[in-house]
Amino acid sequence: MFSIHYFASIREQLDSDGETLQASADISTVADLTALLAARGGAWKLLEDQHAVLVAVDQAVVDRSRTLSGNEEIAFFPPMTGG
Amino acid sequence: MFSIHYFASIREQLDSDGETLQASADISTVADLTALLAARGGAWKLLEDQHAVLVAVDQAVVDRSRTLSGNEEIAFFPPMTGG
Amino acid sequence: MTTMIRVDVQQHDFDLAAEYALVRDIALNPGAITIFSGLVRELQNSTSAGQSLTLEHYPGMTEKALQGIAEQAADRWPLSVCRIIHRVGTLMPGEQIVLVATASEHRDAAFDAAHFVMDYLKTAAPFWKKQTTREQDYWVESRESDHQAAARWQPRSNPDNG
Amino acid sequence: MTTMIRVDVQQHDFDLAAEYALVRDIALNPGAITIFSGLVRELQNSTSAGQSLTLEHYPGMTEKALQGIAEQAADRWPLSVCRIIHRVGTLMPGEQIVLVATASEHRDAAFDAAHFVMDYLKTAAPFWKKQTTREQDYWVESRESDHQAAARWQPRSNPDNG
Repeated sequence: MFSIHYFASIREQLDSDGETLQASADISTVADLTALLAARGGAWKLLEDQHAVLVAVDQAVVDRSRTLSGNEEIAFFPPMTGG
Repeated sequence: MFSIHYFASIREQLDSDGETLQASADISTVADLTALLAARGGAWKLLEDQHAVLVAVDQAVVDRSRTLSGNEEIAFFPPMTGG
Repeated sequence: MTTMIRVDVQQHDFDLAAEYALVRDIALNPGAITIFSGLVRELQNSTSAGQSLTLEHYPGMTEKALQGIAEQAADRWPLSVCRIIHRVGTLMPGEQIVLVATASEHRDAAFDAAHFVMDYLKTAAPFWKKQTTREQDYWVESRESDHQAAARWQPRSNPDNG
Repeated sequence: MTTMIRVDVQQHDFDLAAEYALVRDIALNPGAITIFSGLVRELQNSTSAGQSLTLEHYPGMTEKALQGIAEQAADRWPLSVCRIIHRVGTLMPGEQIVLVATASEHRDAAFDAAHFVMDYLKTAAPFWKKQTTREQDYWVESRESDHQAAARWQPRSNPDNG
């Protein structure tokens, strides 16, 4: 099971702060998971924009090539603007 | 009339915190004034060491070539160590 | 040397004076303490009435990210203390957002470490700012200059480190 | 922009919290405030009992020098406030010696200006430190590293400047 979170403008555009998603053999990397979500169409296609959307796995920012075992905490969010 | 001040280690080495000195035609630069003081011998010779002793005229650090009119406030002191 | 690291993410305001007193108290014989305070600016191109800034964050990851930034600073500079407080929630113009305090024997270390922490905070900790004005709400865009500011701390001799 | 400059040379201690409150109060819409506090270090190669540091200065010139350093900082960076306090007299280990506070819209300006002021203070303001230990008194030597620190702020494009 993936625990997925959406933050800030991504959360607003998707109108969702998160969901859980069943792991499957099709999902072996962050890119696979993102493609699955983007296939929903509409605002979900935004997630594939690597400049506009960062991905964290287990609370650390990762590349989209990062492999997944199936029970990670995943987050999608825009570039950070704190400080 | 020159009003002369000595500070910190210079003050201690000369055992004087200052003096007044009559202006004269012989003293047209800081270097002239310094030479006159150094001619007293002993610790006074230290004043000619340009690395160890800085000179301020009217409260601004100057080169020894700085010309004097005869009524300045002159100070001799070691490199500063504030902050 | 051992660095006392303490990070907090909180809604409530902080007391810079109390933080300074604490740093003085726990720092081992510090010669230099640098404190940076970031405040909410009032936008000049909008009426001041109704302005606010809302900081969203990623609970859990935020604390880890701040701890990680403080540890990087402690690895690079001889600090006895590295303190970070970052507020979240809705803040009014003039309110305090962020505090960074560093203590060291040396002023360069205290200055550089605090500057480094602020630059990294801007681009590597999961905070997002939403600006509210009387006319509209909008998410503050990430600025290229902030990424350049963080990048300048990367060691140039190691192109893999990035 | 107009910079509020205020410098003080004084025997008595300063209250960093009060200075911060004042800077926040008078700064025009500051985004960034940097405060540096310099403290008397305890020498480790001597018994702590009997240690003190005595700061001598050149009354009149000191205030001018601090004002000049603050004005140079205000010329180089967009500051709304530049505050300097430097103490003189005999101080114990742990006591505050110097405070520099800068306010700006931008964190880089606040950091760099405060760092610049500290570097110039060390080499261009007429203060001299005498260290007292149980065994001896001695004048603190000017350090080459402090001169290098001040020199790095010189514009490289103008070799006459400096």
